[in-house]
Amino acid sequence: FAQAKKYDMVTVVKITGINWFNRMEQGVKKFATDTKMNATQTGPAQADAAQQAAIIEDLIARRPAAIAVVPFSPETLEPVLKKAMDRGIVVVTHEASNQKNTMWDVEAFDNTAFGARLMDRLSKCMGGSGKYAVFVGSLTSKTHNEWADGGINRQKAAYKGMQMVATKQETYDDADKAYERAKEILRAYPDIKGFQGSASTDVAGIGRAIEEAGLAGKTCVYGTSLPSIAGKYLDTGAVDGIGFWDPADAGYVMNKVAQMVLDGKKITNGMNLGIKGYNKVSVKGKVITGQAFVDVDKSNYKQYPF
Amino acid sequence: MSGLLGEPAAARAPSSTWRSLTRRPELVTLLLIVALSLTIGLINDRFFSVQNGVDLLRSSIRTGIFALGVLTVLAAGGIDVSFTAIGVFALYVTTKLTMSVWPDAPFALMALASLAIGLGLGLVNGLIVYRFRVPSLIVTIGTQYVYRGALLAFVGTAYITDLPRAMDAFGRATLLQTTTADGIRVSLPAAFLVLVAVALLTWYVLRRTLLGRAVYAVGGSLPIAERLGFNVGRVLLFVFGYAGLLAGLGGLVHGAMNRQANPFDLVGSELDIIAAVVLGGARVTGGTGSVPGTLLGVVLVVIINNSLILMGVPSTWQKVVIGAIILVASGIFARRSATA
Amino acid sequence: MTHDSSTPTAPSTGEVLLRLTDVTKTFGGVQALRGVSLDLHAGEVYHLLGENGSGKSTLIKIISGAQPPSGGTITVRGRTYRRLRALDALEAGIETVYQDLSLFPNLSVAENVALSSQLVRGGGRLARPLDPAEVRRVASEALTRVGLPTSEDFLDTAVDELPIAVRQLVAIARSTVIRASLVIMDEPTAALTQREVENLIGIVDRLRADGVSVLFVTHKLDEAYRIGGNLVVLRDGQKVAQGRLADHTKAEVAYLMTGQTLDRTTYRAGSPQEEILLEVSGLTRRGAFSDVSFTLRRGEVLGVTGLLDSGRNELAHALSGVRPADAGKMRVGGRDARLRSPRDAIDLGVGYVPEDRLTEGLFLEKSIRENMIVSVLDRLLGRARTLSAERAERLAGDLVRDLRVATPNVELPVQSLSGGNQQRVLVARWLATRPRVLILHGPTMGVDVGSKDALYRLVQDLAQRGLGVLIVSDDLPELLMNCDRVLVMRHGRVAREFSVPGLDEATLTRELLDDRPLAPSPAPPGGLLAAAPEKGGD
Amino acid sequence: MRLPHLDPYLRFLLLANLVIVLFAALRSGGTFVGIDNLQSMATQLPELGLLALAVMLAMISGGGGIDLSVVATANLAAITAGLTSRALFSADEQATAFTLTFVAVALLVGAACGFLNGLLVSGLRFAPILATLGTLQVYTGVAIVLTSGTAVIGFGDGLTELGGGTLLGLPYPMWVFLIVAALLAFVLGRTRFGLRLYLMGTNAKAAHFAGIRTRTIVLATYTLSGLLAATSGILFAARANSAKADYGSSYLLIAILIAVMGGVNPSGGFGRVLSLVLAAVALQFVSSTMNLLSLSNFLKDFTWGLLLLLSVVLTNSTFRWWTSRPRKEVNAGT
Ligand SMILES: Nc1ncnc2c1ncn2[C@@H]1O[C@H](COP(=O)(O)OP(=O)(O)OP(=O)(O)O)[C@@H](O)[C@H]1O
Ligand SMILES: Nc1ncnc2c1ncn2[C@@H]1O[C@H](COP(=O)(O)OP(=O)(O)OP(=O)(O)O)[C@@H](O)[C@H]1O
Ligand SMILES: [Mg+2]
Ligand SMILES: [Mg+2]
Repeated sequence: FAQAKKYDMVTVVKITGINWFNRMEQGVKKFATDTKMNATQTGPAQADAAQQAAIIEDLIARRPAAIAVVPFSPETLEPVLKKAMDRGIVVVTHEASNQKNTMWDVEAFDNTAFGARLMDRLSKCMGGSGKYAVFVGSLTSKTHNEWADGGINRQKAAYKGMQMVATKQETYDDADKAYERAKEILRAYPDIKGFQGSASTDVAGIGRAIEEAGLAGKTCVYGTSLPSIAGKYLDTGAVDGIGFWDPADAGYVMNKVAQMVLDGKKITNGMNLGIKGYNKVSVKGKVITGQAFVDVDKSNYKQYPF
Repeated sequence: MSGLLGEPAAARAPSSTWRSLTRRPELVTLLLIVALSLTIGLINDRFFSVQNGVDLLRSSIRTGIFALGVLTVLAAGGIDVSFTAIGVFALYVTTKLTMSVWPDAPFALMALASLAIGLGLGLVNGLIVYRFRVPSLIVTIGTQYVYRGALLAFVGTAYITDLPRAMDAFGRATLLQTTTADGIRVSLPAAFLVLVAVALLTWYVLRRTLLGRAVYAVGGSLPIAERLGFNVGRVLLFVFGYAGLLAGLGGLVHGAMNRQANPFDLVGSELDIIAAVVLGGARVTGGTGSVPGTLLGVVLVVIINNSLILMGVPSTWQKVVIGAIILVASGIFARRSATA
Repeated sequence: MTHDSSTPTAPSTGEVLLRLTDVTKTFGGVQALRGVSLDLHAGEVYHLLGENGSGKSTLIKIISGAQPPSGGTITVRGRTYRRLRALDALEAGIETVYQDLSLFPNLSVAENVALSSQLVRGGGRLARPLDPAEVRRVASEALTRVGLPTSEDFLDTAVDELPIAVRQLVAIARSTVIRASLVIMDEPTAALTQREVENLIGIVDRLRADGVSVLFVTHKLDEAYRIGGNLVVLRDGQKVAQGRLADHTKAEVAYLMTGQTLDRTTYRAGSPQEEILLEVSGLTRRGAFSDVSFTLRRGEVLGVTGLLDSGRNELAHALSGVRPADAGKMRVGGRDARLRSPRDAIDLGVGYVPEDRLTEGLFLEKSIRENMIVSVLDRLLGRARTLSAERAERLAGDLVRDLRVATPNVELPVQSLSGGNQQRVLVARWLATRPRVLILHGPTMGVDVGSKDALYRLVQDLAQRGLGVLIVSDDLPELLMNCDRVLVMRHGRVAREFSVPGLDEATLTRELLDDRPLAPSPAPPGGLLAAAPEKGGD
Repeated sequence: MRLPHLDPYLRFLLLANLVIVLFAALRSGGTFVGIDNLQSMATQLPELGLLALAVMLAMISGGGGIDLSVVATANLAAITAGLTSRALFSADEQATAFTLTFVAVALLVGAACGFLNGLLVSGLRFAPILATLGTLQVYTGVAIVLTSGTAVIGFGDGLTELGGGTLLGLPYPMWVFLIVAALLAFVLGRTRFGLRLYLMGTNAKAAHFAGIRTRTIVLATYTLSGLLAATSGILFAARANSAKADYGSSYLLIAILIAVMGGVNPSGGFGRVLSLVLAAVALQFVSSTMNLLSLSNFLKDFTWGLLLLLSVVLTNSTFRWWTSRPRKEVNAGT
């Protein structure tokens, strides 16, 4: 079937409609325009692994040439992705470096390194000492916990003057919950100096709490987020910096990798996939890792209009 | 003919404490709050600080507004699980509309739009429930899916973080403000006034108008209310409309305080809010519940949800602890109604 | 005792208050009313009589606006309606004390009494302020009229905390709030005992003196005669007679209602055998009854009566396992029995037909068949221990035939039956358990003369077949006609035991109302208001 | 066997299914009725269907009966089963022992969870909505404590086969669902327990007076609910070859939606397995149609809600629709 020029390629995201994946869809669309492939994006209406699996089940019946997936929970998708591959569908994943049933997994960067990088910035801002707290979207989210642990481990290794308070707090990917948790941290540890967030909504909630408490200048807040979500808190200084990777690029690269597989092309260590951050990817097993870190702060976030 | 009630009325009273707890279930809630606070305070004395008190009040605002709507529906013997969808619908549509039409619109106008949307969607609930005589749980599950589905499929999915000016200002406005010894600014938002106003209004309507008593009458027995000449259709339209109205308001206040209009918000929290109302003494079977009780129930739930870090509960255990506290609280309520 | 009221001598010349013209009502295929025309005059008392299912309640619902008629018109004070809304009726001064009382269980006494008058005052408009002080004032006035207390505490008590007799009076109080022109009472005495009935009659007299009309629905002919006035008889949805009650003998009225002559004065035929089926000694439940002892023999019919607070209801519940006793002994069929639940009672052969068939007895939305077989499922097993549909149908069919339940199909919901037939379904359920001892609690409440007759024959037949029957009732003629012995309870104790032959109603009544303390004076179990709410049978 | 009586719900659901299938088949150019899609649907439906059956049982039992803890129960059952079996056996080398242990432990845990719900509701008289909301939190919490939120993975060939294999062209999960549904229909329709449950749901007080041991029935019903939820959990695990505390978190409301769309009366006493199955099928059809036609999943939610509203509008229900009992309210017990 490799002769077919115009492939049917579907990207399945964790949840449809949120800013992050809306941005990813722009990348998918750009890929479609660039390559004239029939590339589309879909995803469940609720953040639930079960619903994502159901969508992939249904997709298999449609027999697209390739499925690119951002798994909500990689483990739970193994069987259904295996089924897809058994039916000859090309499977590419993202944010799932431990996925077994995939042909290629595309990572914008190494998650542990990304977490450590956020910690480096946090530590620098805090002057290497003081109390800090760590938030994750949920304890069941693998990537969030990898970032969080990457940061925590880096602190333990390199910044002995810093001290984490409480345990990793769950915010259910909800800015309001993050706000409540941050407020409670402020009550329990009034001398808190830093926060590291994981869900894109975390820093928005933390920033709001910090701003209200009038602590923008006295605390440091870093986390994964998007400029569109964190921008106004970056402006006021309540949030000091965020890190992310461009979901559009990731969407583009996933589809591109899938197309290469369909076209029978090889992917090798050090290869240039033609997108910034993926110019010199490292390939280890099935995992393709780029260096697509984007670190922004007040000064430059406006360059990323998403 | 006076022999019938020979015993003076005061001669009864099997146990007056239980009786008063039966008549005033909000006392149970109050006791629970006191007990829980003492426990938490023992573990961490920061619980008894101005900062904590103000924060808890602030956290009660949104839940409180929604809960008062839920109370009205429960009192009439219905249940509403669509109010969160109504709230987020009103919030998002109002914000999006304002941003595209008149970003400088006064907040009052936005509030009016939100209230109107909430009222409209609530009335749809009431209309279906009454016209087709369907249990309200069924109808409102359906409308929750319809309202949320319509919002996300036809209106939009992107967060709006750039809010209309007046809305942003309202979200930041504070009522009173102090700074703690640790240099942390503590403030009670102006939105608290909204909760106070809504609580007073709801109290007045439920306690001091015929409509309010009709709500409880319908909750006691709908067929009897009908037979005695109460316009049951109006009552049902009122309760669902009012719940929708408050949901619309609650949604907007939530958005303003949260400084973003996120169409994925709120839905999913309806059971927690209903639980707060029930822990405030309203029964799911209808005909009971009061405004003070509901507010206390909200405070109870807010304390449960916002004291785990103070208590030092590790996050893996937080759900277990929350569940256990809910069970203990419901257990005390169950004992109360068993003796009622 | 004889309350020879000031019966007007001539048919009233008062204005026509309410006129029904050719009113019909159909429910699906059932013709409940077939063209009833009727005039009610001001200041008169009417008794609406008729068999179960003859259309009495339906007629009342149409007059009070609870249901629209299918045809015909209603004229109230010169205005003619095709359909009278509940509010129209109230505004026209038609007040109804429904058979089910129609009180709001969750609202306070004061609100129950005063709310509808507030509604009427505002013409049905709900959006109007309500002054709690005004509500209390209005309620207090009405409560005084029926002899209930007006203390703050009582006004604030939720109705579901009250015993049934007090509720009945609260409902009556409500009907006196508005200056009514017509008060309708659907079996208002069903839950009342002798003493409260006297009270009610007093109220009726005063209403009549005030020029208010009263329309009674009742199955108790004796009471109708005590009150006097006019009668209206329905049969099969048609009015078959109207006139002065005094012009008809009881037998004639019974004939008008049923089309048959029923002139039995006593049903008791057989006599008890030696064998003791049930032996109760020292049975006690704190706060309800104490030290109750008696025996029931094979083939015997034993009556138990008492005022509402006498402990008779609680005794019935203890004997049937619904709410077990705390102390004392029960022996069934010669063996010690500990009843902890109705199931235990059934297993021992004790059956209990509860007093309130609607909430304690029937599954209204479920079929007649299911209602009949529920307590004997263990006997209806077919292959693989599943329920045999065939056996169930056969049993239900037999029972419907034996008890002459008027229904075309056992699969219909029980709520499609009239009250008397519903009662038969319930009795059928218990007969199916093949009890040795059958406890009938208020067995003919709301049951018409014809059905009563059938039921009494059945009781005698059962005794003949060797059952022991215990009738707990406040219908004294019923006890006198059916029993061998009658126990009178007072203050939670058996005050006196009578042998029926030679006993008359007056003696029984005296014993019932006797206020002298009993010999070994027990702590009184509290007044009417102290009785535990009727709920929570666990 | 008597033919099922065509009540309004059945009529509506049959019609709805027909319309959806015709629409989907035409619009998808036949893919909808292709074997792949049919199998895909038949794999997805059972998990939700079983959860809906569990909710239905609690609802039938009356007194505001509902089980909000079904999804939490399913996950806790799968997680404990996974942890236990992995501790005892190797998933790959002792597949049979592993699978049997897994199923046994899952069912046991499910029954225990259900039993606890039943105890709270019947013995301690908790309002079911509060009791199961509390246990929902506790069960999910315990699952998180046990796993720190991570997935338990690798359940071996036995379970994978159960999740992905077919027999006579029908996926195993569907077989499980059909058999369980048939058993349940049998229990509800033909046994003493079933009749007692329906009667108790209609009027608990009358049931007590009629000699039904209502507490036992409530206890048994919630336990059965837990068992059904655990069965669903086994299917979760088999299909995902893993178990996780947050799996199917959106399923609770959907399960309730299916139950009420299938004509289960939340006030108790009414509800039929067949209607519920048809409701589940209808929702599955809608969902798969949307996916096949690349329509938004929000539109799917919208359509589900609309379908439910349509079902209540078009079927003139005969049951109690408001909380109060129709007559003699003043006498009504708790
Ligand atoms: N809502 C209804 N649906 C169907 N049939 C009804 C309905 N209401 C009344 N009926 C039928 O109409 C007839 C008259 O009933 P009605 O209740 O008026 O009798 P009744 O004289 O009050 O009897 P009872 O003495 O038992 O109270 C009965 O056959 C009854 O079954
Ligand atoms: N919706 C209904 N469908 C079918 N039957 C009904 C319905 N509503 C009432 N019925 C039945 O119709 C009859 C008339 O009802 P009603 O309320 O008048 O009771 P009733 O006959 O007065 O009872 P009682 O004998 O206790 O006086 C009753 O038998 C009742 O069960
Ligand atoms: Mg800062
Ligand atoms: Mg009647």
